[in-house]
Amino acid sequence: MEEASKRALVIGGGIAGIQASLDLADMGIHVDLIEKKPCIGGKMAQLDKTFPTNDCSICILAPKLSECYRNLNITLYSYSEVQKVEGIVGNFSVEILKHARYVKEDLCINCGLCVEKCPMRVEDEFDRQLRKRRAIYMYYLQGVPAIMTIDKKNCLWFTKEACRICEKNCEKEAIDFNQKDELIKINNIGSIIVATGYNLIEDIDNDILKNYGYQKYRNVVTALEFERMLSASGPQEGHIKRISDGEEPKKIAYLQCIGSRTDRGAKYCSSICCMYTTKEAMIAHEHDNELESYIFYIDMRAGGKGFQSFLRRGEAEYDIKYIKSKIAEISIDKNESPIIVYEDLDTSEIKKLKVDIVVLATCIIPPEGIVKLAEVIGFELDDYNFIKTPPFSPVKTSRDGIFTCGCVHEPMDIPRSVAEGSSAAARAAEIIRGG
Amino acid sequence: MSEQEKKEDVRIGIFVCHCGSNIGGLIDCKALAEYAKTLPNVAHAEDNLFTCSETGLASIKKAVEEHDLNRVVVASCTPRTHEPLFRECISEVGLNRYLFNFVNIRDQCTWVHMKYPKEAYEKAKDLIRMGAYRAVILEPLDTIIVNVNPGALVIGGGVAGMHAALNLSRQGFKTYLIEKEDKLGGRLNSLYKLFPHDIDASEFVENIKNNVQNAQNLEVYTSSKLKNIKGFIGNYEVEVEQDGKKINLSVGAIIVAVGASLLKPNNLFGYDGKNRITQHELEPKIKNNEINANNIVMIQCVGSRNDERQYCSSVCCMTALKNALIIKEKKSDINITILFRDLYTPGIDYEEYYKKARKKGVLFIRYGLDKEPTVEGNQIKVYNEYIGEEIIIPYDLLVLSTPLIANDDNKELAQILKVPLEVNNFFLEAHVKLRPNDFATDGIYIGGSAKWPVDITESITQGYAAASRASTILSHETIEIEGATAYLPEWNKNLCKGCEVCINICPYNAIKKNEEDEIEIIEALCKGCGVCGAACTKKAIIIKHFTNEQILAEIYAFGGK
Amino acid sequence: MSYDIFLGCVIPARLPFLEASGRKVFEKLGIKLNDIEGFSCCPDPTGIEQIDHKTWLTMGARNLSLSKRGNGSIISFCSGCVETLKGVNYFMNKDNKVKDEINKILKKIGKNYDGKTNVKHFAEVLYENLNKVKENIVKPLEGFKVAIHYGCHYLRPSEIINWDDPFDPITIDEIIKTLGAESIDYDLKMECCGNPVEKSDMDLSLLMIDNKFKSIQQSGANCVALVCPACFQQFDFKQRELNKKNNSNYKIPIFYLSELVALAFGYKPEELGLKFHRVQPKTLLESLQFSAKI
Amino acid sequence: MSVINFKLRNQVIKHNASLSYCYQCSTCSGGCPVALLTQGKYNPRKIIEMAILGLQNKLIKEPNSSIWLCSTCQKCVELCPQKVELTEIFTLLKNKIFEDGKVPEAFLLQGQAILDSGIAIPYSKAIISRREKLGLPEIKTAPIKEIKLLLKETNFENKILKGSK
Repeated sequence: MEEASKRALVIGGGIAGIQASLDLADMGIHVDLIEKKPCIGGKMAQLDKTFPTNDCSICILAPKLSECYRNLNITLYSYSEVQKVEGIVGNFSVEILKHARYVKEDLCINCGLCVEKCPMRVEDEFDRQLRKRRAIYMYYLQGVPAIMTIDKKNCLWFTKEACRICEKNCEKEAIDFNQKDELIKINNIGSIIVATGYNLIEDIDNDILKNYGYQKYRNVVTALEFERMLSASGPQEGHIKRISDGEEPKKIAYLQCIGSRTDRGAKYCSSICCMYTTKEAMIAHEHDNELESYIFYIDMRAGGKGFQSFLRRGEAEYDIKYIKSKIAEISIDKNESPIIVYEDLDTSEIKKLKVDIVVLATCIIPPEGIVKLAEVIGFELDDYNFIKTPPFSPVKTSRDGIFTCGCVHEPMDIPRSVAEGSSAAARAAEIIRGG
Repeated sequence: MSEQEKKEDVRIGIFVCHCGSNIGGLIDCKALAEYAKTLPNVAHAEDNLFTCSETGLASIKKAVEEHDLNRVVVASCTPRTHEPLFRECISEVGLNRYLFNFVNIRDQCTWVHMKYPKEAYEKAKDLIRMGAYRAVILEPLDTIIVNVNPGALVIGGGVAGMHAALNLSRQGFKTYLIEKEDKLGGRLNSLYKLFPHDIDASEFVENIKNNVQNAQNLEVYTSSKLKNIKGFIGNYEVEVEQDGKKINLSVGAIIVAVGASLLKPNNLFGYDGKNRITQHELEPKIKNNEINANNIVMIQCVGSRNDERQYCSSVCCMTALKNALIIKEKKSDINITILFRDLYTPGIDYEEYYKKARKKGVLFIRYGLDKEPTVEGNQIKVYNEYIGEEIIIPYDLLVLSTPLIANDDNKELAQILKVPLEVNNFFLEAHVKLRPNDFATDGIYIGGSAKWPVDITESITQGYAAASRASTILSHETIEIEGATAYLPEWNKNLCKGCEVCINICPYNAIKKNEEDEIEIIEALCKGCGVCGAACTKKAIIIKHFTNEQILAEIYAFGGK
Repeated sequence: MSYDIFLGCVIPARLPFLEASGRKVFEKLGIKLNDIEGFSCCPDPTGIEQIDHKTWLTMGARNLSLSKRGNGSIISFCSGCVETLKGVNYFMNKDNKVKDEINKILKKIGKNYDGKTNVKHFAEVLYENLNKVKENIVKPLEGFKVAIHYGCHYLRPSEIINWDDPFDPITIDEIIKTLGAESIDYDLKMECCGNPVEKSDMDLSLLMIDNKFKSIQQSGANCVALVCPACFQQFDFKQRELNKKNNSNYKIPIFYLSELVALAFGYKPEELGLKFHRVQPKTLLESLQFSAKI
Repeated sequence: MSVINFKLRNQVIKHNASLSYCYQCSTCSGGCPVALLTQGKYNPRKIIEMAILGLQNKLIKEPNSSIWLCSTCQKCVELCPQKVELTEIFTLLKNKIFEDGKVPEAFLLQGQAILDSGIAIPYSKAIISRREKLGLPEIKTAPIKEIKLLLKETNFENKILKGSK
């Protein structure tokens, strides 16, 4: 048998993919890390804090992002997608489509002058549409690589052949409107790790959120939106405000299992919501220690390390009220304050609760593009389109030499994603080292 | 005397980080940077929204070059997570990594003084000034390079340990797997079927054992215990005792995968081991078709999620569901009632499994911690909060779901390895979030239920993960380790009176007496904790990077203003 | 196009004027309604079904078996009848054991039901023929601010009714808009009118409709449109009762959807028997320049 | 204090398996218009839990059971995340009460009317003349003999008689 080559390919630059890449690189194995978005970091970069330690998410993530960028054993392909995979375990070759940023990566120093001058205002994806960005933009403040990207769909030059103001203002002459998408071929890949993360149910068209007035009532937001609202670098710069009137909330209700554990959406449990909801309530409480929090749940699922104590702390120190009740629907009053009707199980009474903001813990769903990727690489998906893994081979896919980690195969929290990242790295290393 | 000590040559750059709003939200970072500029020897100061971002790092590098800086101070979060990054950054522009000083104005300032912004601002000024004064007399240090023994020791032959060992051996590392029982397999040996696919446990475990037995580079020692350990990352000398005889092994990394034990529910719910038994005792009965009950009641969270043992053991719900389903499959008209508090079936397969149990007619009744079920003769009384009254359930077999608890001998092992335990005596990892399978001590890793109760799937994940972490060390012929260690310089040797306080006090066994009866510090073992330096009555031992002068400079800077 | 008309009990025997507008509308649309001999009570899904499911299935299946002329297609002006007939279809087709059991009983009277009769609500047919409705409008209903009450059984259970969104329906709104009227949203639009609980708790039933009226009054609507005779009775009959009980002053005209369509088609109020409504729509109609003669 | 009755529980599940999927999340009770107005006196979730436990005394034997307050609006059925067919389960329970002869009078009266004439509302003279005036055709309803035969077969007649006693 031909000697296995010393390269690994990791698809997806979220925390799972990052951990897999760093472990492999630290083993001396060269890693090609592919990220679809302009910057690596994934969902973790969008979070404000992380449970159960309430560490600042980007603060603990940033060193890892930098490490990925600096490590000589990692070649980072951001804004890129895998197009084709050929070969067999131990020797794959892969074609990558690197999208044109229209910014020369080696010249851009992320000074921000172009952003300042760009006249276009576009919904910001990273901030979950809660803020506008420009047509030339950094994907997020702490993003890696720290390079601007021109969003072709919204750039005046590409849509109307006008403007080019960014070009005129760039002192480094880094803007290049003639840049083309690039096809890159990588050979000698021993093993591939798929870590393309997840989407949320609000990302796709659906009826489930309708009953909760999502996108109809401005003070009904999803958990990830709320996470951005909490974040210091988010659209509200760390001050929680109602979207309808900018008032600071005094009562917030968190609704669990939105679109999960139901025959009317996803049957599975989204795994992380019980915990992050408590975390969000704690952080919100830290913003305002008179704030009241209500968490409506079916089963509190807190099996991880320190999770139960975390819930106890939430109750005792942060005034969180846990109410076992799933909410049927939401209405609003004249001030656009959401009104929740629920049954108080202790008394069997049906109660009305008016709050200032409702936060929906929406269900994790498989990532966009997974069906195509499954075809390209040739692994099987389960009934929901998560990657299928055989019993007791948690990071293995149906195809030899292809591994997976993180939420792309099942909803999971960050520690498990990290462990799986390492785990996938170990399996890939076995193959690359001919074991 | 080195050149850097001459003050006129010292050019400090100070970077004040907003850390988003963690710092910037409370105190004025711009003003802090302006203040920093007024300090002696400071050639440049600026504030950044996130100094640790690639953009922030780029501005450090730019400033070093533009202002010819030879000291860098970052005032930000905590060295615990970010010091390596900034050190790496300045070394990329040619500065010695130890010419960096970290000033903690987040964890130790804005976070703890959240309600006092004015005072926090003043404290931040003090801290920055102290940092700048210390920076002046920082000295360049070399890191220490040590060889790595490409072998691994895995402690624990359960499912996590076996997978870790298999992986490492397949990666080509000589691996030793030690197990205290007389056979491999751990708790798997006593299980019947495994959720959520109801795979036969004995088949599954035999299969792995075969792989272990046939693996190259893998040596197994059963009935063996770790007795002693010497050395440091890359170079451990391990003493294992097997049936009374000593075996010495040399390895570069160690994995702890000792699993957990089951709580015996003595004095709980009338446990008698006969018709009031544990899930664990139920399994062989199912296997041997010894169930002759018509009404089975299972109680969850027996001895867990209470004040004594706060945690959720995370595997018991699935275990109960599994056993209920298997019984139902064998005889569908047996009534099975599960009394639970919150059903823990996260993810896809487990929730589906839960639903399957409902489909097969298993009855679920929720109870609260404040209203636990009571066993009275052949019936169980439980307060049903859903209808607000007590319900009577007749039973002829009561099954208690007890949690996984930390092994009795965890303490002993933790002492040998010098790794910490958490409050429940499970092993404590380096960082719950981002270093789930590392210990704070480099070179030692952790996986499986030794860290926290996990199911088989996750044990396997963690076994591999720990192997991966170990491999990041074992894959190198040499590694660099921290240069900021304790140090007995030639010129201080005459001060030492040989009192051995340092030897006795060193938690890492890094100090010994050599053949000439002189104190010798093994730098590779030293973590730079400083206790020896503090304890040395003659002030002979110097702690590099934390010299008395450097610390006094900080103190003077604070009080001298 | 033709359907066998299933009138049920309440409309022909208590509210025949609703039947009048219905028949006129379909005549105008050129959709033939065949009168069939021998229908019994559907029977009532909020009454008979609740006490004896089997009897409900059997009588319903008998009714369904009678529809042959319209290629086994039944239309009804009543949401309750529609739910029963669609429901009986649902249960019989879902489980062959049920079908066999019911047919065994039907055999005693020489009948058999194959489960194939198609059932439609009249609003369903109107919506399907919205273009035809539009073509026939001669007097658009300008100034009608309509609070639509869909009623539960027109929509739910959606698995059985299989028509429109169970919580966010559009069909009647579309018809109302097509007629040139305005559909006014109100908070309790999707709430139950309370008619079925009349049998066990009259006060509760009154409370439910009272809340609806309050919500409608707040909305600025000047009339109500609905498609179910049970709802009609609840809305039209209970206003006086509430006024007496609570000193309120409800005078909200209640229209059957077919009545509004007929008015838009140019039928005169007097042809439709609008005078038989308990809450007289006269003032409203006058103010909107519809013939005053009722 | 009530004792679990597996027999009744299993009967209901056999008739409608969706009962076993209820995890008591209270979406139904929180969304129920009658529960809201009766302040939980009528509570669909609670009735379902009683069915899950097979509490015969509370479900069948108790006179004036709150189950009759269900307006059959089917909102709970549409909302239930587990697709538990609440209304159908309630129907089954009410049918059992009917067998036991304990239904509210209004239901009996409607049943009696059907038994007597095959229709719920007999045609009065006034209505017949009103129909004529409105130009509506004469209605020929079901032959009563046929209906009577059917209602005997389904045992409806006996149950009505039992209830009327």
